This record gives sequence, C-alpha cells and structure tokens, in this order.
Amino acid sequence: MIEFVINVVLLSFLVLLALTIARTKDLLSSVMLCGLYSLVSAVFFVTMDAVDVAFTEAAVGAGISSLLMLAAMMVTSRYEKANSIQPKAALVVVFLTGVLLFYGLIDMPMFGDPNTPVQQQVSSHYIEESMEEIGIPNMVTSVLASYRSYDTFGETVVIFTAGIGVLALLGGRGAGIRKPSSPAASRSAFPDHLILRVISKLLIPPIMLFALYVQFHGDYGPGGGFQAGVIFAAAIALYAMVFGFERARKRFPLPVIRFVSAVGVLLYGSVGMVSILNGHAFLDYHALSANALSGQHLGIFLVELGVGITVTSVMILLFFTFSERAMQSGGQE
Amino acid sequence: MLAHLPVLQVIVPLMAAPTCLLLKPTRLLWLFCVMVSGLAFGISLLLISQVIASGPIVYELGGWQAPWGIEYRIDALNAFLLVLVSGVGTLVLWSAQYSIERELPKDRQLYFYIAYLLCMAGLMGILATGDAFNVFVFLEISSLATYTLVGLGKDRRALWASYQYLIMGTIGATFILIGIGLIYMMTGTLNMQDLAQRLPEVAHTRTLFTAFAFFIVGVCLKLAVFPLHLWLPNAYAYAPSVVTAFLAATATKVALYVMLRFVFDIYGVSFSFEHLPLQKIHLVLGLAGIFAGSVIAIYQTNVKRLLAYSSVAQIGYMILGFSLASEQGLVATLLHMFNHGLIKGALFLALAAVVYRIGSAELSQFKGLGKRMPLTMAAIVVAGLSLIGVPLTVGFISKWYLVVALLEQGWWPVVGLVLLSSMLALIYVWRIVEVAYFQQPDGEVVREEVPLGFLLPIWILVFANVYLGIDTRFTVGIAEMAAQSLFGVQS
Amino acid sequence: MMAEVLSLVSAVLILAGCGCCLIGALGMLRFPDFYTRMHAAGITDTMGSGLLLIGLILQPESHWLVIAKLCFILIFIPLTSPTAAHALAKAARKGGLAPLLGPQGSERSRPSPPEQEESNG
Amino acid sequence: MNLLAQYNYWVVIILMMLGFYIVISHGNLVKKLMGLGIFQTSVFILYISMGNVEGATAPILAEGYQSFSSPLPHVLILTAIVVGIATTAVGLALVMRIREAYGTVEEDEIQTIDNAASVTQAEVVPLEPHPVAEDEPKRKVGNKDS
Amino acid sequence: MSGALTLQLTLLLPLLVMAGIALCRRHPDLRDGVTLIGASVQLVLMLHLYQGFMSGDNASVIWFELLPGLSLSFVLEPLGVLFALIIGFLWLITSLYAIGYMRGNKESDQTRFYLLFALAITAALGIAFSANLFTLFVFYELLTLSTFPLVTHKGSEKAMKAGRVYLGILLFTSVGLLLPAIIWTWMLTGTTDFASAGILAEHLDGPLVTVLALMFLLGIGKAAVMPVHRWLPAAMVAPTPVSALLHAVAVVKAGVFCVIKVVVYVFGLELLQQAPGSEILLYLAAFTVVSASVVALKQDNLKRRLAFSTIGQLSYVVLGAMILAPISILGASLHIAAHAFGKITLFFAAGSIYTATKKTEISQLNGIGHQMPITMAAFTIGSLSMIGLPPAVGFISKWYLLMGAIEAEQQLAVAVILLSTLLNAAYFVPVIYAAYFKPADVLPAVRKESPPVMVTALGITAAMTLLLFAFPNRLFELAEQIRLVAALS
Repeated sequence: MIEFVINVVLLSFLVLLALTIARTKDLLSSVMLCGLYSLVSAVFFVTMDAVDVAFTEAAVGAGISSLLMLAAMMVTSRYEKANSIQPKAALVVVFLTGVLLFYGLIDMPMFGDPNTPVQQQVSSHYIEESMEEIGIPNMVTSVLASYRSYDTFGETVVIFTAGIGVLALLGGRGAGIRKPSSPAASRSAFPDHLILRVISKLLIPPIMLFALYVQFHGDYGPGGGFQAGVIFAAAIALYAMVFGFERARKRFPLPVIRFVSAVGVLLYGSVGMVSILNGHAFLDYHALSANALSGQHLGIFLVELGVGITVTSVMILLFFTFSERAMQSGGQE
Repeated sequence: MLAHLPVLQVIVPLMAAPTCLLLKPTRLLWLFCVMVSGLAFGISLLLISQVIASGPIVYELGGWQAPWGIEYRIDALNAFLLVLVSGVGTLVLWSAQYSIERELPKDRQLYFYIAYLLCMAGLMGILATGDAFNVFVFLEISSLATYTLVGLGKDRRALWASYQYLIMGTIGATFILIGIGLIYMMTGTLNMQDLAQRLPEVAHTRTLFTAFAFFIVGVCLKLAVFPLHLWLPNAYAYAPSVVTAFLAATATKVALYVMLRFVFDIYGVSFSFEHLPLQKIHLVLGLAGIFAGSVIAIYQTNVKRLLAYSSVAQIGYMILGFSLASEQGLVATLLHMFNHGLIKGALFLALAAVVYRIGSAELSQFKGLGKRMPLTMAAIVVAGLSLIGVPLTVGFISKWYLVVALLEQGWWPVVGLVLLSSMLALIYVWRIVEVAYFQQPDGEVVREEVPLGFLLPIWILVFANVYLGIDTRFTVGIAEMAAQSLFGVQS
Repeated sequence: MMAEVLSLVSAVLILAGCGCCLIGALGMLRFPDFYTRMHAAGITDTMGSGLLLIGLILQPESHWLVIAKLCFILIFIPLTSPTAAHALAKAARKGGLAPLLGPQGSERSRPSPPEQEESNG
Repeated sequence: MNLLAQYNYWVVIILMMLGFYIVISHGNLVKKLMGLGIFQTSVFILYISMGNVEGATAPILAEGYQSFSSPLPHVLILTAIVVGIATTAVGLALVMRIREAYGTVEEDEIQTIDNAASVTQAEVVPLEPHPVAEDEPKRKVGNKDS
Repeated sequence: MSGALTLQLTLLLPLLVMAGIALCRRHPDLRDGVTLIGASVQLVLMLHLYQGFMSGDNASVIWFELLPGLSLSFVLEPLGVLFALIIGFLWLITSLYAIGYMRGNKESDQTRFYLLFALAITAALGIAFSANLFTLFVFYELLTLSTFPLVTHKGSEKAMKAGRVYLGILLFTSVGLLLPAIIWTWMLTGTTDFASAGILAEHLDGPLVTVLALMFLLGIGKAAVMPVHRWLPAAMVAPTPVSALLHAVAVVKAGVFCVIKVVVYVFGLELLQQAPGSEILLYLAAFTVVSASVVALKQDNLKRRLAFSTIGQLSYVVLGAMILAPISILGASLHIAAHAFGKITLFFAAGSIYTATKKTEISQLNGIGHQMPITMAAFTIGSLSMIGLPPAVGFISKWYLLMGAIEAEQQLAVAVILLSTLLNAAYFVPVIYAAYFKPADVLPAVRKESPPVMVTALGITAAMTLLLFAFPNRLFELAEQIRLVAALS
C-alpha cells in the first residue's frame, strides 16, 4: 500500500514536471527541471527495485546531460521564442500515439504480477542460475557483463561514437570566424572563489575514490563501469570549472583522453578476441581461466574496466569540447 | 577461425574504428580503412558461400545459449545484404580518399573515417544479429555515426539536415524500443527465434498489435517511407558526397531488412497480413511514394536532391513488392534492395566525382560535362538507365520481378502505374543527360577526368550493374532462397 | 526496549526533518526575491536533510554499512550545500541581480532564476 | 479488468505523449532535445515497471530474499540510458554548430534563412583546399586556442 | 563460315567500326574510310549470310538467358534476312552519301554522328535477327536511344524540342504499350520466342486478341500508324542522311518489320482472322494511308512532304499485314524493300538539292531539273516507285498488296490502295512537273550538281529501284519463303 502511494506521488510529480517543462519558455529553468525530472525518475526506479538504473539515471540525467545542456545554453539564447510552438498537427499525432498506447494497455499483464512472461521466461533463468554460472550476487551485473555482454560492448561503442561525433562537429578549429585566442578559455569559470577552490580541493579526492569504489564494487552492489565513469568524469569537470580549463587541459590533454577512450573500447574488444583466439566464442569468459567462475570474474572485471575507461574519457571529452566551444563562440559575440 | 566469421564480420570494423585514432598520416589511415572494409567484404563472401552450402549459421556470443545470451544468425537474407553493405562500403571508401580531401578540412578527416567504419559496423551488426534488442543497440551505433557523417557536410544546411535526421531518427528508434518493449512484455524473451515461437500464443492481444504498430512506424521513419521521408532529401543532398553514396546504397536497405525480419520471421505472415490492413496501407504508401518521389525529383535543380527524391520513389517500389505478401513479391523486393543499392551507389559515387571536379551538384553546372569528364558521365548514364529499368541492367531485373509478382495477383492497374512511373524516372534521368551532353557549355571545355583511383570503384559498380543484369543466377538465386526461408518460417 | 526507543526517536527526527523541508518549501514560495529565498532553501538542506539523515541512522534495523554511508552523506552535505549557496549568491550578485531589501531595494529585480525548484524537490 | 492497478502504465503513456509533444511541437532546438529526453525516460519507466514484482527486492542476491525483480529490463535500460545521453550529446553539438552557422536555434527562422539562401546562391563547395589545421598529433590542445 | 558465326559477326562488326571511328577521330579521312570499309565488309557478310540461308542454314544463337524463358537470342528467318539485306545495302550507300553531305555542309560533331550511325545499324540488325520478343524489345529501345542524338544533331533549341517529341512518343508507346503487351504474352504462353505458327494460338481468343494486337500495333510507335505518327515529321530537323536512315534504312522499317513479325510469328493469321473486331487494325492502317497522303499534299517543305508520304507508305505495309492473307504479307515485305530504295533515293535527292542550292521548299524548285539533271532524274524514278508505276519496284509490291486484298475480299483495302495511289501521284507529279517544265527563277540555269559522292550514291539507289523491277527474282525467293511461313498459320 505504502509503496503504491509513494509511486503515485512520484509519478504525479513526473507528470507535473513534464507539463511545466512543456509550458515554460525559460530554457535555463527547463534544463533544471529536466535534471529534476531525471532525479525523480531515479527515485522512482529505486522504488521499482532498479537500483543500478536509478544510479545511472541520477548520474546521467541529473548530472552530465544538465551540464551539457547548460554548456549549450551558453551559446544559444536563454529564452525560447514566444510563438515558436505550433500545436495543431502535433496534438493530433500525439493524441493518436496516446490512443494507440491506451489500446495496447488493455491487454497488458498486471503490474507487479509475479507470473508475467517477463518474470517467467528468460529472467527466471538469470535469477536461479546466475549464481552457479557466474557467481556474483548482482544479477544485473552478471546479465550486463556476461549473458548480454555483447550488448554492453555495443553500448560502449555507442558512447565512443558519441565522443567521435562531438569531436567531429565541435572539436578542432571552430567552423568559420573565430579569434585565434579567446580570453574566455583561459579564465576559470569562478576566478575569485576562494571558498569554492578550497571545498573542491577537499571534495575531489573522495569523489574519485567513490568512483573507484563504484567501479569495483559493481559485482556486489549497484554500480559498475558506467556509473563509475560518469562520477569520475564529474570530478574532473568540477576541477576544470573551479581551477580553469587551462590547467585542466594541462593535466588532461585532449589527444591523450581521446586515446584513452579508444583504449577502453579496445580493451573490451580484446577480451572477446582473446576468447576467440582460445577457440571459444567471442566474449566467452570461460576462455580466460580453467575455472569457470574465476574466468567469469576476470572477464567481468576487465570489461567493466573497459566500460569505465571509455565512459570516463568520453564524458571528459564531451565536457571539455562543449565548454571550450561555448567559450569560443561566447567570445565571438 | 571460420567458425567465428559471423562475429568477425561485425567486430573487425568495430574494433578498427578506435584503432584509427592511433594512425597518424591520413593516407595511411585511408589505406587501413580500405583494407579493413575489404576484409569485411571478404568475410561476407565467405559467409554467403557457407550459407548457400550449408544453411543458416548460428553463433552464440559469450558462449551462452540462445534465449539467455545473444546469438548471431546468418541466413540467406542477411548474408545477401551483408555482401551489399560491405561491398559498396569498400568501394565507396576506396574512392573516398580524393573526395574527402576536397570536401573536408584536414582535421576532420580522421573523424570521418572512424565514423564511417562505425556506421558500417553498426549496419552489419543490425543485419547479423538474432536478438531483438541487439538490433536497437547497433541501430543506434549506425545512426549516431550517420548523424556525424551528415553533419560533416561543407554546406551549413548539412547541420540542419543532420539535426532533423537526428530528431526523426531518434523518435523512430524510440518507437522501435517501445515496440520491442511491448513484445518483450508479452513474451518475456528477446531472441528472434524464441519470439517467433512464443508470439502465436499471444497473437490476438491488443498489446501485441500496438507493439506491431509502433515498430512498423519506427522502422518506416528510419526507412523514409513516403510520408515520413522528410529528413532524407536534405540529409542526402548536403552530406559529403561519398557519405551520400554509402547511405543511399545501404542505410535504407538495412532498415527495410529489419522490417522484413520482424514482419515475416517474428510476427509471421499470417499475423502481419491477415489480422492487419498492412497490405493495403503499404500498397498505398508505396505507390504514393513512387509518384510523389518521382514527380518532385523531376523538378529538382540539384542533382543530389534529384537522386535523393528518386531514392524515396525507389523505396516505394520495395514497399510495393513487400505489400504483395507473396513470395514473388518478396523476391522482387529483395532483388530491388540489392540492385538499387548498386544503382544508387554507382550514381552517387559518380556524382561525388563530379562534385570533386566542378565543386557542385547543381544541374546548371553540368553543361558540357559529357565532354569534360566523359567516363564519369558515361557511368552516370549507364547507372541512370539501370535506374529507369532498361533491359540488360539490374534495374530491369527487379522491375520485371515486381511486375510479374503484381500480375500474379492480377493487379493490372498497379502494373500500369509502375510502368508509368518508370517513365517518370526516365524523365528525370534524361534531364541530367540532356544538360550534360546536348547543352553547349559557356566556356570551352577541356577534358579533365577524375583520378583513376576514383574512377575505378565507380566503374566496378557500373559493371556490376550491367553484369548482374545479364547473369542473374547469383542475385535471383539468393533472393529466392531468402524469400522461401522467410515464408517457410511460419508455415 | 532499546529498539523501541530508538525507533521512536528516529521517527520524531524524521518527522522534524520533514517539517523543516516543508517550511523551506513554503518560504521558497512566499519570500519576495532570490536572496531571501536562499535562506529558505538553506533550511531545507541544513536542518531538513540533517535531521532526516540522523533519523535514518537511528533506525534500529539499519545495517552498519548503511549507517556508514549515511554518515558520509552527513559529512558531505554541510560541506557542499553552503558552498553551492555561496556560489549561487555570488553569481547572482555578479549577474547584477539587486536584492529587493537594502540600499537599492527600490528597483524591481528580474524574475528569480529557477534554481529554487531544484532545492525544493 | 482493474485499470487502476496499471496506474504507472497510464502515467508512462501520459509522459510519452508529453515528451513526444514537446519534440514535435516546439520550434526551439534545445527544447526539442529536452522533449526527446523526457520521451525516452518514459520508455525507461515502461521497461522498469514491467520488470517489477510485488514485494520483491532489487535483483542482488542476498540472504533472506527469494523473489527478485527481473534483472533483464534493468540491463536493457542501462544500455538505453547510455544511448540516450549519447544522442543528446551529438544533438547538442549540432545545435551549437547551427547556432554558429545560422545565428539562431529556432526552427522557423532557420527555415526562412535557408529558403532565402536557396533562392540566391547555389551551394558550391569552394575548390581551393581548406584552411588546413596543423596535424592532429602536433595540435596541442592546451595552447590550441591561445 | 557457319551461319551462326556470320550472324554474330554482322551484329558485332558495327561495334568494331565504332571502336575504329573512336580511335581515329582525329583524322577525318581515316575515320570515314573506316566507316566505308566496315559497311562494305558488312555487305559482303550479308550476302554470305543470304547464300547460307538460301541453302537452308537457318542458324540460331543464344547469347545469354537472363531469366528462364527470357533470353537474348537470334535466329535466321526469311523476313529478317530480307530486312538485314536492305540494311546491309543501304548502310554502305548512306554512309557514302553521308560523307559527302556532312563535309559539303560542314556539320559539327561528325565523329559522334558516325559512331551513333553504326550503333543504330547494330540495333536494326538486332531487331532483324531477334528470335524472341524480348530481344526485339531490347534492340528496339537501343535503336530509339541511339538515333536520338542523330535527330538532335544540330543541337539547336528547335532540334532539342523535336528530339523530345521523338523520344517521348517512341519511348512512351514502347514502354507503355509494347512492354505490357510482351509481358502479357509472356504471362499467357510462358515464352516470348517467335514460332512460325504463332504462339498465342490456344492461349487467347475473343476480343482480347484484338486488344493485344492493338497494343502491339500502337506500341510499335516506329511503324508510325496514326495517331502515334507525330514523331516522324518532327524528326525532319535532322540532317538528310539521318532522315534517310530514319525513313529508309533503320527506324521506320524496323517498325513495320516488327509489325509483320508480330502478326506472323506471335499471333498467326488464323488467330487474328477469327478474332472479333480485328478489322479495326485494318481500318486504322487504311485511315493512316489516306489521311497521310492528304496531309502530304499540303506540305510545301520537300522533306516534310516526303515524311508524310513515308507515313502513308508504311501504312501500306501495315495494311498488307492486316489484310491477313499470305499474298498480302508477301506484298508487304516486298514493299519494305521497295519503299526503302525508293524513299532513300528521294531523300538523297532532296539532300543534294539542299547541299547544292540550299533550297528546301517545293515552291523554289522551278526548273531545277535543268540545273541538277541527275538528281532530278533519280528523284523522278523514286517518285515513280512511290506511286507504284513501272518501271520501278514499287509497282511489284503494290501489285501483290492489291492481289492480297482482292484474294482476302477486303474491298475497303482495295479501294484504299487505289485511291492512295492517285493521291501519291497527286503530290509527286507537281514536283517533277515544276522541276522540268516550269521556268527557272534564276536565269540562265547553270548545271550545278552536288558533290560527286552524293550523286553516285543517289544514282546507285535509283538504279537499284529500277534493277529490282527488272530482276526481282532474288528478292522474290525470299518473299516467297515469307509467304510460305505466313501460309503455315
């Protein structure tokens, strides 16, 4: 019952937020609301027992994507044009979509029912067998990194692709007019914030530590390469914001990070290659060790590492490229 | 190693992409990429030969059995398309070197090659996989790479086109995700074979219908079926020329493949065509697409746009064959998928050569091109004839099959329309030819062909157009094999 | 016996925390301008979160690991939230947002930035 | 059947509609991306909800628990979230470039600019080689913009 | 040398010639030399083929099979051989003439001209030897496409417009009607191969036969049966050798040839005779004959008049085919030859007049007979053949057409043939009269012939026209065989 109430409250919160986002013209507040939206949905995921997802959603939705949005906001205008909405056709389409979904809703299996196909077919195998086959308590991790590890490889590549895409579009010389040097870039976002500097100095190490914890504790609790990567990146982003991009860049030169991001993917891939070379299927961790379980452990450890590396580097990449570009064209105007 | 071909097909380019970051000079980079994609092509050939020899190949990734792990399943259908994608991909990449140097700043070329490989790998991943969700993942890889590639275009409109494509594409992908989710909800599995077995139990449910609808709409967005085609012309027109060549030849085909796979293999003909008005809808959409596309194409002044709209029309043909829900019709569709890949590949590649030389794809710039770059223009003419469907070219073969399939169903009027539409095709191809050959250029023309390395891939494609139009055993054989298997699954 | 007391205490604390949050939210809505609202926000993330955390720590059946984690949070929040508030205020000042009360209180200020929603969520 | 018990599917649908509406109705490119985010998140909620089991716990084996929520949807959504952020990143990158190229991020304005342009100039790629940035390796990112 | 080999050689030779022409495009003399040599070799091959065929070697070749029942293949049969012979003769003569003409008028892009000319020859031969409808269709389209640039040779806006009409009508009819007709046939019979008794016999009957026949007749736009004749006058902008090619050698002949071939080898007379409403076809042809002649009367431009006369003459052939009597088929095939030589003479004459005096209108031709005696003599012979008077070959063909009509008791056809003969006379005689008996505008009329090559060329064709009347038996043997084949069905 209590769960029911919480869910309802959270969900209605979400609807409320979505409505506000749809209505407000102030993009900055929309960004904030979006972050909030992700936060709330993360909470909802927790109540749905999807802790890993919640973790990720919080880190990504509330963290990185808001950050990127804000960076983009530095270039684009803060307010939306008043008359830029043309609802007529949109409403029709949306309405149709909704009707279709409601129609589909009628035959959906009961929510929370333990006998739905979702529970019966494949998942049951994971729940019952994974301990024997993989030997780590966190099923999500075992499915993610072993049963469906190929999906995760794809996921890593997706991130990598995004990094490449952003570099290709924003990286390097800005298209067209741009001052050879823009003071914005060298200036830290908060030049004279002693307090900020001190506190950040205090916080950054624990954040990184936490990231490592998340990375390597993924087998036992919520977390894993992806969440860890995002957190790690967040730490560096904080550093960059407080101590200025110049210094951040000196510490983490772009080519190096780019290289690292590639290394992550390659690490993941080469684990698969190794198992191929040992005559097993791609990403079959049994190839890594005589003992099945230890093989699985090693494999999962390595691929999670790969994911972590790639995500970290790409996130940093994104943040640097975005904010740098933002300052450049900020310098233009 | 042979046992691992299915996965290597995808993994090789996928792993090669990050490796590119380690290579310094662009030339070396190019060489590397060509070799990689060439390797992929070789693999695909081996695969198809294996498939022909000994039926579908199953490969269990991670060594986990099918419903629990992800499996790759290569049969005639996707082996066929794998050959197309890797083959065209290689040829385009081969000629990319020159065109890219012209159209991209130096510091972007690296990213171009990486994104290109990723896109290719993504497409092949979609083709190879036997897992519904894995389709989505690789769909996204290829899509993101594609947005990047399109966005690299020189013209600022490329950015806008890419953005539109991104929005449309993501909506499509999300729809597909919803579709897959609902299917999963009803069956509890993601493996295609498994799904095919479990779906009949719940075939009557409304949820499944919704899932189907969402899935089809999503794919149609990616596929640029007529009313949802709006992103395509801009994307094709403003992307770097070679990118256009690659996309036009492969991307839409792969999307169509996904549709075929789900409609025939997973849902099964009985569900798709008996419970639903799919047939009529697609018939109408197909015809509408054919005519709208062709007619708009006639009025374009930019050749790239012109061909882009013709692509919309050609997709209409495929949809038409698909809507017949007969084995013949399916053969026609499959043939046209493959053949149109060859045709458009050749045309856009030749166009890239033109752009490389005269820096524009505006029709007005084509004056006297017949003398200025005879070989390139000759290629365009031959490929154009193939596009119209003149006998002794691949275009004729697929049209012929389409017509025969239509007659089988006794759809006379449609046959008439198809023939009429090829007249329209004739008109827009003719416009190019007329300007290039029969309009006197302003200045006096000097003959300046593109470098041989550029010309060779074009002509290989053109040759393929003619050869496969004469010796149809390979294509038709495979297509029929695939069609039978698609129909066989649910019987 | 011990357990009951603990749970009672924690319950009280949690309630109190919720109360503070509520007050904060109210203030957020009622106060005239950015700077004053920040005070309200302050209540939420000092007293509000603090009391809640302590209450949770005192929950009898909570695992030691959980307690440890909660303690960490308890340490970090007092570090971060004032800093954030500080940065915000400074930024607003730099942005030329004049406090409603005070010397140049006469001129109206721009509609307050939307950070407020964030802190009352 | 008791539709109320499906309340979170209801909400999912409403959220989807809202997100979708924002995407197609708003002319501001950044806003569109936000809408996309909401749209996708609603799909995540759909997946997660279908995996949930009454009174079950998170799919992490621990003594004293028998029933777990299905882990598979969680895995799928982890991937989906990643895809989402990737798309957003690329989208934002495009938006920034568009802003630089067009000076606006409003759909209709861009359209008008393009229509005006397509009347006047035919897109011609300048034939002279591009302003070549110095090679990748040598381009020290630190001093790149100084 | 076996028939099959020769057959393929004849098909490939023009392509070789093309290669040669392309190679020595820098040196005009060499280039034209290549053309001439190629043409003469071709003629020799043709004669060899003819001999082989008469000695009963009907070779057949399959190049490749695209799909089951759909192959690109060739076979020797009387009608084809006849057509091929005509092409062989006239290619040589026309190129001879063309060289003179092109140089005389300093035309541009001569290389392209000769290239496409050769290509057109290949296409025409392909049609002549085609063993099935598919092959026929392929080469039919090839012919259309290869002759288009010739029509628009001048490249002027007028030429382009005419070119569009030409291409438009021919392609739309062929793809819109001929192709469906072929596909229909294929669906019905599962084959497209020509068979001497017709292939449709037991697959189709009733009015549908007529429909299909109509689709074929109008689909073969090159036969210029009204209402799809408009491309022909439009194509008059082309240089004279091209007009010659179009009207005498390749295009229109290909058209009527296809009609006969379809009637004989696809339908078979039997089937068409029984088909209800098949008279429509006859009426169509008859109407064309008459109306074309009437229109021709009103034309002042010489070439236009000739063009309309062509339309009329062609419809004789169609008429002959549609009378559906073996004799009339014989007549029709004879008429192909007769008209070929007669009409090419006329065009050559017109061309040489233009070359020598730049005159195009009939009203300017007063007294030209004294200026250019040879040309006008040839012209006269040609006209005689057109009208169908001895001593020109036209007489023979018309004679058999008439016989056929009478035998088949087609009074209408008889009437039409007679009437149109009068009309022909009516639009040719005035020209001749003016040329010889009207006083020349420019006095004194000096003898001023066109370049010798042209004169020889048109001399030869005129001579042929007479010779074929004198010694028709060679021609006859072939035609006889055609009659036999036709009689089979």
